[in-house]
Amino acid sequence: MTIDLFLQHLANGISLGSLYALIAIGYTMVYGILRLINFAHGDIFMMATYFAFFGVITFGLPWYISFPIVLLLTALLGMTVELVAYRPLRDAPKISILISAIGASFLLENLAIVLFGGVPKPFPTPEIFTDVIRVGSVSIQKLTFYIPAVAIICLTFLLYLVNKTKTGMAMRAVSKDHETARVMGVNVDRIILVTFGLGSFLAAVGGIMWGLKFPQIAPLMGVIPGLKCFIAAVIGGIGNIKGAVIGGFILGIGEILLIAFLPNLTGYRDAFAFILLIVILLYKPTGIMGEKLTEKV
Amino acid sequence: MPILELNQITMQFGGLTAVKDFDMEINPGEIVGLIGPNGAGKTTVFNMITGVYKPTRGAIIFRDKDITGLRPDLITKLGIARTFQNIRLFKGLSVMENVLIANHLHIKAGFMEAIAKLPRYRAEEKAMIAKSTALLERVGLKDNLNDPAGSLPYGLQRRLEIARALATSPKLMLLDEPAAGMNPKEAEDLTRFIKEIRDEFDLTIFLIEHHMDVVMNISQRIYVLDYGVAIAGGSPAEIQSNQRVIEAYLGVEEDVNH
Amino acid sequence: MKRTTLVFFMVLAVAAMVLTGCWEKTSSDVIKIGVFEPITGANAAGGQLEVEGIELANKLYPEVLGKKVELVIADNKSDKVEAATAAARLVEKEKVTAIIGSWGSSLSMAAGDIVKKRKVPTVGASCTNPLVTKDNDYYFRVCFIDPFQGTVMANYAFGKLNAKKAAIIQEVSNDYAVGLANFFADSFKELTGDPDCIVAVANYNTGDQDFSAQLTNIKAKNPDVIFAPGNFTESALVISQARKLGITCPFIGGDTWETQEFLDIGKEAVEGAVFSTFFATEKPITSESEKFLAEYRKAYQKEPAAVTALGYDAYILILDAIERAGSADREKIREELAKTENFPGAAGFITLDANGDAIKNAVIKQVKGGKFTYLDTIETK
Amino acid sequence: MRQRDRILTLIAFLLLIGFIYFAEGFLDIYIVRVLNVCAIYAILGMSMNLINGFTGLFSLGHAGFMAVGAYTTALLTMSPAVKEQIFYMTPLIKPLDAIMAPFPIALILGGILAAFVGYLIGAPALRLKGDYLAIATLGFAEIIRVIFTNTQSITNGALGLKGIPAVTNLWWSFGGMILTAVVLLSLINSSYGRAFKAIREDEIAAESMGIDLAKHKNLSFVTGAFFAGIGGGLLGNLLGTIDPKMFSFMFTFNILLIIVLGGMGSITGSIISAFIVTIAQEVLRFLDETMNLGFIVIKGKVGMRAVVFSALLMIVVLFYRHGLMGTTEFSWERFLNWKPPFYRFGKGTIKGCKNS
Repeated sequence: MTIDLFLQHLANGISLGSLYALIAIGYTMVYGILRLINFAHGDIFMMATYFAFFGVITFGLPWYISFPIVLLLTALLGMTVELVAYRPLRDAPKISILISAIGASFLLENLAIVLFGGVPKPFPTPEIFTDVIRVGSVSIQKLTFYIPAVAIICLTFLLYLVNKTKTGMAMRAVSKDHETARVMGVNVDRIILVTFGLGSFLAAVGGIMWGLKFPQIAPLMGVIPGLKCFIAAVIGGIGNIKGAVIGGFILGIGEILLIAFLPNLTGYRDAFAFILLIVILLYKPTGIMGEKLTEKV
Repeated sequence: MPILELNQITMQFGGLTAVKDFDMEINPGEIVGLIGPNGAGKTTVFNMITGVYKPTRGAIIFRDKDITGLRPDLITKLGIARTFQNIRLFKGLSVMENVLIANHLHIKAGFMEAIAKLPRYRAEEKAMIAKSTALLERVGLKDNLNDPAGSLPYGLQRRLEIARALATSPKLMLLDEPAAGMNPKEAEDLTRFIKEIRDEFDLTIFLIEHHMDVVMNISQRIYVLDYGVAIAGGSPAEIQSNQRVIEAYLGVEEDVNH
Repeated sequence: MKRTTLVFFMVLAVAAMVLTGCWEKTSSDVIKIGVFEPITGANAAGGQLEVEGIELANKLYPEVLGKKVELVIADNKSDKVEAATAAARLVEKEKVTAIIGSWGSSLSMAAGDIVKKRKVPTVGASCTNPLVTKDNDYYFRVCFIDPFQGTVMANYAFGKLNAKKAAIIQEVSNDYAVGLANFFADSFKELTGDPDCIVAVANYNTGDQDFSAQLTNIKAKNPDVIFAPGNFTESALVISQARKLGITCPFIGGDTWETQEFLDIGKEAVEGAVFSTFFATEKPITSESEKFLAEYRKAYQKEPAAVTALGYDAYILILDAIERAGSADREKIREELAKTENFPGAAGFITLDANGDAIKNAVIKQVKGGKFTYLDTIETK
Repeated sequence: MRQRDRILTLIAFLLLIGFIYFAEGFLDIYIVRVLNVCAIYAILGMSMNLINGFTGLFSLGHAGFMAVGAYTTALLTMSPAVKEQIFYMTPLIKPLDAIMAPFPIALILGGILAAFVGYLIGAPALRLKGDYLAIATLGFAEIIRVIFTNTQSITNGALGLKGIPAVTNLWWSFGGMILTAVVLLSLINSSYGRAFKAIREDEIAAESMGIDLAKHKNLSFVTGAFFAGIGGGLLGNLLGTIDPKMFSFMFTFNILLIIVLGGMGSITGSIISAFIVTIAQEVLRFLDETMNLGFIVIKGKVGMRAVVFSALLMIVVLFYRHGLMGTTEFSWERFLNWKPPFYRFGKGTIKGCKNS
């Protein structure tokens, strides 16, 4: 393998990894608070891309107006999911909540099929995002630089929010123990709602970036990114925001390098992500950055 | 020769030391108490003995066998049974099922035999039911055999938990705050009950208890833990007059007043 | 109490089912033709296009032997279990005379056993997998099969593009793509006489969106042409990502590309992409083609897809067979179908071979100026 | 009492045999097919319920076990001639291309292989809990699917298998269902079954009662996988064709819907709900079609049925968490004494009148 070729692969990997990282942040936040896999996260992400499609193509709004509206709408959608599917089951057995999460996910997917049709649609791609830059023989989309930048902005904003604000403090309290947080005067339901809003907001940011990079949207497009980004979040240590970013990069670059060095195994790409997940869960369930939790007896 | 021996056991969670260099021994047939303020590490000691936690350091010897870090189910099979501070019954299952489940560890019939209901399994099942019925009758639950365990009143749940532990045929029984939430009359009944089962089932008993009346009345010896460290050990009378123990408890009260 | 309510609703639901189940609506003055297509699920797009053609044909030719033809549409949901049940429903409950369908060869195969067992003549419109009609006297189709299409594209690459080295990027979880790729590789090796002429074979899965690694590998091998059979959605992304990586060689593919979405998603990147298909609107082959085109444009205000024309053909072929048989007897219709020779369909003349597969010419099309344009016709040998 | 129940069971059993005899001979292929699918889904539901409902292991890997069973049974029952025809691109490896086995043996081998795969997956994955277990088992099922797509010389990859002898009929599917129900009921009422339930109720307490968690979780998982494999084998030989795409997460979702609706922890509940869900899937086809009610035409919206089913799952979980049967089983006693809700309501009103 030549250096050029390797650099191209690396550029591809970083580009994909930063996208995974961006979406994994939202995943990990919701998990951190609720200790629950939000199966619907990938579908909220899918909905965001459709909102953007309607904003830009159907209503003809310029992207800089339509994208912020998309973010808000998606945050609202996320909160609705929390109100309808999760809040009523707060004290129910975990298995019920998981089933409800899966139900919510399938409901969103099927609703999208009914409302938007099963045929994939093109995603609007303003040129300032998709231009290609060539460095030697390595081609890089401008987007490849924007996505990590957006990820870093989101990361900084979140770290500030979680560590420096009152809401962030309440979030941390809720993530440790709902009961104690409640006793300390934290409105747990409100904090969870806000977290869902934020998580969905991030899903929308990820969705827009994803759409710009892979300009094709379909009702089931959220399933695989959803699972992969969950895997990225687990690798980094679920509940840990910085870990999610690291996990996203590891998964993205890992996938690309797998194909680069073992081209015969390209068909096993999705299996690779799951194998990585299982290995991490078995040998380092706390991930790279996560903290250990001991069950109380 | 002691039935249970703890040698310098230590338990650390991250940077936090829950129990430090704890030494203890219990002789067959004894009733031994473990007391200490909240968060002193008492339940952690139980969890180490029963294998829920693996001690960071130290050794646990039960009937001449090193059981340190063994899986909980294996330790139970060797003859240590326990109850839980916050009652962990199989709430959705019936009283009878709760006790039958505790018999399962002795089963000799295999999985396939059980499904096919072969004679050996049937005999075992019959014996299991007879033993459990007798046991439940003994602890005064014979009218509740088919009730869901979760629907029993609190006091009966405690008794059921003890019955369930007895069904594993233990040599050593660990009781975690058996009298919690009981009024003096109930606590007194319980004290008598524990002594009775000790004699009937030829048990050794190790218990954590906050009710001072109960623990002083029932125990032959008492250990006191404070911040994970053993600060005293001896007969109830010795403990009651021990200056450090009094301080430890007063300290707690100060904490509460804050 | 809650549970009782639930039970109550369930009982009501079951009662409703039984009632609707008993509702028979048979009458002898109609001939029923079953339409067995994926209206929902992953293959919905193709299924809907085919149904358009079938419905149009039904509108134009609503009667045969003086009886009204009624279409009974059964959704197979792009799912094998559902597909088999839907086929059984058409055969037994609706008592259809013949069946058209389905888009997606695996779904057609799920119906294969039932139509064979119950002796219902069935005509596939666009299912190209050879296994569909193999060993099944009741399954026919109005399209050519994968080997032919693979061979056509290999010929095109070798003959017209002068390609000596080809790379393949295929949708490995799609039977259609894998079939095409295999036959392409075989023919191309034969044509070039070079066993190493396929320089790279890369796989991806249905629903994948990132192909950068596979394409980077292919780029390093520097092929003259890239054969990329697969669904239009993934293919459009494959081509546009290849262009962004600086791959300039031509992309060639199969008939599934011919959808508006392929152009919308691929935009300028798919410009110049070449693929084989059944039918070109610019080159009406028969008088039927002209009629179909005019009526379709009038009804839908857009250009028809090839599969739409094939759906149309499947319908008129069945009607013709019924006409020739002179009765709605399934066995006689089957016999007449098997005899089909030079039948003028909208997508060309149809001759059915011993397997029940159509022998017909293939059309080569290219994307030019954001449109599919006719390039060439490849004759059958 | 027990005498009466036994007689009733015997009568029901004879009625069922009579019904199958009648159905195989006289009912049309469509109804027979729906009934076959019902029975097979009941087997799949019961086996998944053993793992999820009785042992409390939230496993989403069922489609993978079904795939293993379906492929094994199919490959063992297809004739060498058919295999040669189907594997026209990549030939089937030896000795699979020549081996054949009678259907029952192929079916059991399919179950055993699925159980073995269950063991391989369970040994590591069952150390995980809750949602981690869910996602890991989901991952394993996906891995199985990906492997089946890529190993063309064994599974024919994406092309799938065709021409599988359509042996499955109502005798096989209902026989399989009854056998599964009898075995699983016997299991859950045995000491091992009680141990499973103990694990579901409280893992830590179960372990403290001397139950070897790893062993019992594995037993449950492997048994569930075995019956899933049998169900898969029956399904493959009913359809006559299978491919890897069939065994996606969608399939597991359908089974999950069945066990949630029937009651997590009820074998008979799973059977009842398998029939309800499968028949409802058929009956609710009208949701996807345009309805003409004479005075008004309701435009059918394609995909509506799927929306209804996902909404149904959520409604059941949110409002009727215990499903139809909860953790109880069907009994003649309750069946005979069952009163429709409006009956109770009516009685209440009369009582109210008396009081006033």
